[in-house]
Amino acid sequence: MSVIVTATTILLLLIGVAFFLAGSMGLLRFPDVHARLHALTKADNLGLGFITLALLPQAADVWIASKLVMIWLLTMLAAATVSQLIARSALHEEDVKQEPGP
Amino acid sequence: MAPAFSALTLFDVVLCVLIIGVALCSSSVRDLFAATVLLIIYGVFVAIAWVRLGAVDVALAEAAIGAGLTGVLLIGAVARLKITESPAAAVSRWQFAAKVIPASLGLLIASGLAYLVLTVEWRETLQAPVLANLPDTGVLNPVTAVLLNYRAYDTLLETSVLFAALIASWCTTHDDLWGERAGLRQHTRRAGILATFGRFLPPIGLIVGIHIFWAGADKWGGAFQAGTIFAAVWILAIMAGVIDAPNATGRSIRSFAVAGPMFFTFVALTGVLAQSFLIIPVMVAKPLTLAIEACLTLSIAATLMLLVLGAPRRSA
Amino acid sequence: MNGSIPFALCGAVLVGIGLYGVMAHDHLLRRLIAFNVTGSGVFLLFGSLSALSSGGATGAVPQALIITGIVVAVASTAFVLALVVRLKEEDVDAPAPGAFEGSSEHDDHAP
Amino acid sequence: MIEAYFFAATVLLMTVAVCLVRVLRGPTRADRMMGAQLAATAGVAILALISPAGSPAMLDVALVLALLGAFAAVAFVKAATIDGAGDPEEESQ
Repeated sequence: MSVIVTATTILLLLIGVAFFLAGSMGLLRFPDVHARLHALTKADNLGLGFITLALLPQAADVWIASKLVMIWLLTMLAAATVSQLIARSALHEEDVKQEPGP
Repeated sequence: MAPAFSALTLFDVVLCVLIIGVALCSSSVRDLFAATVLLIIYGVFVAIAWVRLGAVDVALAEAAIGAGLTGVLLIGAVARLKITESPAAAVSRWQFAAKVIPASLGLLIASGLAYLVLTVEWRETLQAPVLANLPDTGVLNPVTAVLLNYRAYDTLLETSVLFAALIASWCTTHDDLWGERAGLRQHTRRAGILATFGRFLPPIGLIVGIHIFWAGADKWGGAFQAGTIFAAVWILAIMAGVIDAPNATGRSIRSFAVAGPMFFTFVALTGVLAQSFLIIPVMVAKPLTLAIEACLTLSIAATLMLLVLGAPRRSA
Repeated sequence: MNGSIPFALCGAVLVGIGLYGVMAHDHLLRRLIAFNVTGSGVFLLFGSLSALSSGGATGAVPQALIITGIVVAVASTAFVLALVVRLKEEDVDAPAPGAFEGSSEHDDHAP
Repeated sequence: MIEAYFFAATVLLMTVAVCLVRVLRGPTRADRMMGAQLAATAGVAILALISPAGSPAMLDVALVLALLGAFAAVAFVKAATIDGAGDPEEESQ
């Protein structure tokens, strides 16, 4: 039983880390702001999500487990908001560049 | 020969290298905005370093201030500047010297400090006397005990420094703008994403802040960390246009800002009647400490919020 | 072998980097950033030396002093920023006189 | 198990080192800000991973970081608007 739990944790951990790696590589390699933003949100939501899932079965008590879930939900809320706002802001930046001087 | 040893040490060393790398990039990059963003990233990893050093109270303060408030403070100011590239000046002999002399001085100081770290035997700590007298302070968190009891002097003076910084930053207000709301007039799209975020997050922040405040008496956290969190969500609500920025001439905001130092001074002076300045009697230590902490939390929140918003300004 | 030695050395290097930045940069905001790096380097050095002497976690007294220091640092950062913004509005050419005022303000608050 | 967590956390530190390159290169300010956003999320993940080795208090640090990590980005998008106090959504109308 505990072997299965440990194996699941390690597997989920690997998936989470892989998403973070993919996200940062995407942030580095993708051609423009919006494509990079797409890569960033993968790391934010899925990377942290899988790491939270990996830690949940190992949590000492319900309090710690619920704190972990809350951290994930908070990060998702913040990341979703921020990426939307940054995307809008980047659109403006492009507009400003095309027509010189506001 | 615990196998955990290597993984933990590896992590610590990589963390230290990363912190130094971020600091180096921040001080060498040409773009000012990049330097500011790097300072925020730096704050996140310094907070992790504090966690590894077992200093959770400091880590909480660093996470809230270094990664939160300082970022808002600097990004807001820097993003408003039009030009942020340092001019690519012609490299003259004088300019070369202007980099080399500071660099060698910095290297000298860093290596001197590193030499001290590696050679001096550090033995004495104050941890034993702190723990021995903990029952007299009414709290179980030794850091809170030091801040509000053993070294209450420092904390009283520190809140005065905060207050003085606020007054000093008010002094930079233009004469004709005094009496208006702090900072720029914020506006957002009604029911837009930013406004919704500004409605959602502050209640969560209040709960987290109260938790940190409450845990501060017995475990970790306390007035400074909770006050910073309150200040941050207050600022968010203002930036999201949910509530208006306060006016520096307003009664209630001023009483918030002075509540902590005033109550602290009052307790200090009543101590004079009993025994001496700033004595907190053992019998009432717990309720009195909690009361001081509550007032300090309010004051720190109000003062930091006003400091970050800055003097009233007219939008350009 | 003690686990906090890397952090103590890191703090020492950060003090050096920060002082270099304060001296080498012209722009007041760059100096402000460097001043913050110096400050946290001092704190890190202080805290990890305490952990080094106790052989375990950072002691309560250093922790309390560092928290005090962090709050004072953010207050002075906010004040210096207010000065810089006002200086810009006044259209005073920043580098020569402004640079002097700004940096002496940092030093007053550096722990 | 603790070693596995720390190895994963070390790899996350290295992904942050990768996104520092994006912060340095830019070219737009939004790009640099995204680097900070990824670093903050990675910081939250690292804190969650190393907390089992210490006290549960460390999760509170992660909680505070998750709460305040996005604030700098909000300050950035507001300051990047025309009058420095608006909302990027507002002006697209």
